[in-house]
Amino acid sequence: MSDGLPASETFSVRVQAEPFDAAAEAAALTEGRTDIGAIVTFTGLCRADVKDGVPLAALHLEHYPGMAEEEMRRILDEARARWPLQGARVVHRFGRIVPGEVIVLVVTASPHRGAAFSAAEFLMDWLKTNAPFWKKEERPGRTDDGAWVEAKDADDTAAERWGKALG
Amino acid sequence: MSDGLPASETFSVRVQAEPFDAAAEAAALTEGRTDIGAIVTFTGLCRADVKDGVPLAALHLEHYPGMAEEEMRRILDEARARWPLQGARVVHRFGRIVPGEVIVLVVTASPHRGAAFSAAEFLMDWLKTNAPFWKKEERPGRTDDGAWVEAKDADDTAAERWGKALG
Amino acid sequence: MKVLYFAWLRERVGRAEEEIEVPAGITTVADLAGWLKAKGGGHAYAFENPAVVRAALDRRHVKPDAPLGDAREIAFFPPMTGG
Amino acid sequence: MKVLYFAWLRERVGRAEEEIEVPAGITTVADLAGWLKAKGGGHAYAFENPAVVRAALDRRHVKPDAPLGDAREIAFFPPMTGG
Repeated sequence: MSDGLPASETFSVRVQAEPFDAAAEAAALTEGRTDIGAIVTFTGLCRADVKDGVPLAALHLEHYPGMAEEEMRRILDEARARWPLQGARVVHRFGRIVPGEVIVLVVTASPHRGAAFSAAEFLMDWLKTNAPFWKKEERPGRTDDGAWVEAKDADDTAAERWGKALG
Repeated sequence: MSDGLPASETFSVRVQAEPFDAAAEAAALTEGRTDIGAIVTFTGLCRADVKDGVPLAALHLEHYPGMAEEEMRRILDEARARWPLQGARVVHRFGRIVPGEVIVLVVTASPHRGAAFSAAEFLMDWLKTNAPFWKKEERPGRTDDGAWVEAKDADDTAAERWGKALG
Repeated sequence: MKVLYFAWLRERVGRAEEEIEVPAGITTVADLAGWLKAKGGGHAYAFENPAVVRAALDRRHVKPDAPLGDAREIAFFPPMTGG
Repeated sequence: MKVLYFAWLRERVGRAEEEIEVPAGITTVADLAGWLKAKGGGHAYAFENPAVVRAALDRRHVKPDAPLGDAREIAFFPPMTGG
């Protein structure tokens, strides 16, 4: 799962602590193929934001092992049922992640750009609200409960655009 | 413009005959930064489709030198006016392109995923309808006018979603 | 039944998991959350506002009124913030 | 004035560009397209269906009723198919 070389399955989900190379993941999906017209890649990164004058040192991503992969697979299956995808990949990290590092990657491949865009956005919206991951902020001098990132209403709204809830 | 290493300007457009490394372009945009939350990359590829039993050998991309860059810059400026982008890059090739090769690349970077997705899709929709490029298909035994790719109504509809026309 | 806690629920309860014997009369997810809350201490603190607690039964998201049935694992956690 | 042709308009006209003297009375893009069409031959073939011909004046997209003004370059081409 994490030997550094992305596997070449056409549709895959992966959860890992190690950083990964987003470009290599996208390349693995399309290597040697001439039937793909559009690839959309989304990369979600840890931002160095400042709150009350205190900079973020890192994010700690907690996840529900087992369910995380299963839920990501269900979300991917739902995307495949909705759009004509030729391949897709979802990778989500857990553990300590510092600003500038990748947290999540979604890649979709389709003959047509509209499907690739919609599927990638759908996957991200649903990952945000349904994949069992929780972010805690590490800032110098703060370790209370308030350090857990609160879910945004905007994320629920984004997910609801796509109709019926998955779970 | 085409020495193999993507330049590091924050917002840039480029037209070139040479193939390019989509991953390196995206990486150049974000290298060393910790303020970016979301990166969306769109890659449009030449597909090996078959028409009337005859496979595509290549696409020939004709463009309007000078205006192509200017129009791409106008489209990019329009995207920047609409969404809070931290960086963006558009690269479009011309000349002979064989199946499996990249034709166009759009990369957008933003603090938030919605803006990155919308801007990338907007850029692609507008490139399709407004950037002065024309595709001609090379298929064994066909060199008539019919080999020029016809514009799709779907592309106009996609571009019109974004409101007022640019040009 | 195995009960798992994540994020601040885990911190408030003071443990990541525990084995419980589901008492007679506790048939839904909401029933179980209420029963856990009634234990007091960290449990009461974790479940003080049941409206913000989500649950999964055998690794699938469920609503509070979902029957526990013969599930072997239940997890409680706040709204997800991954991605 | 410099006139450029692209894609199948270029092929039909038989050349990529030409210099013309805009006659008096020809004031809009549509006027000029009609005047070029009236030249016959490849030009007539290129402009046989004016509705599918697009134009740019000094490298900016324009509508058929746009005045030529003092533009130095006009281009005619079919709907774009890049991207």
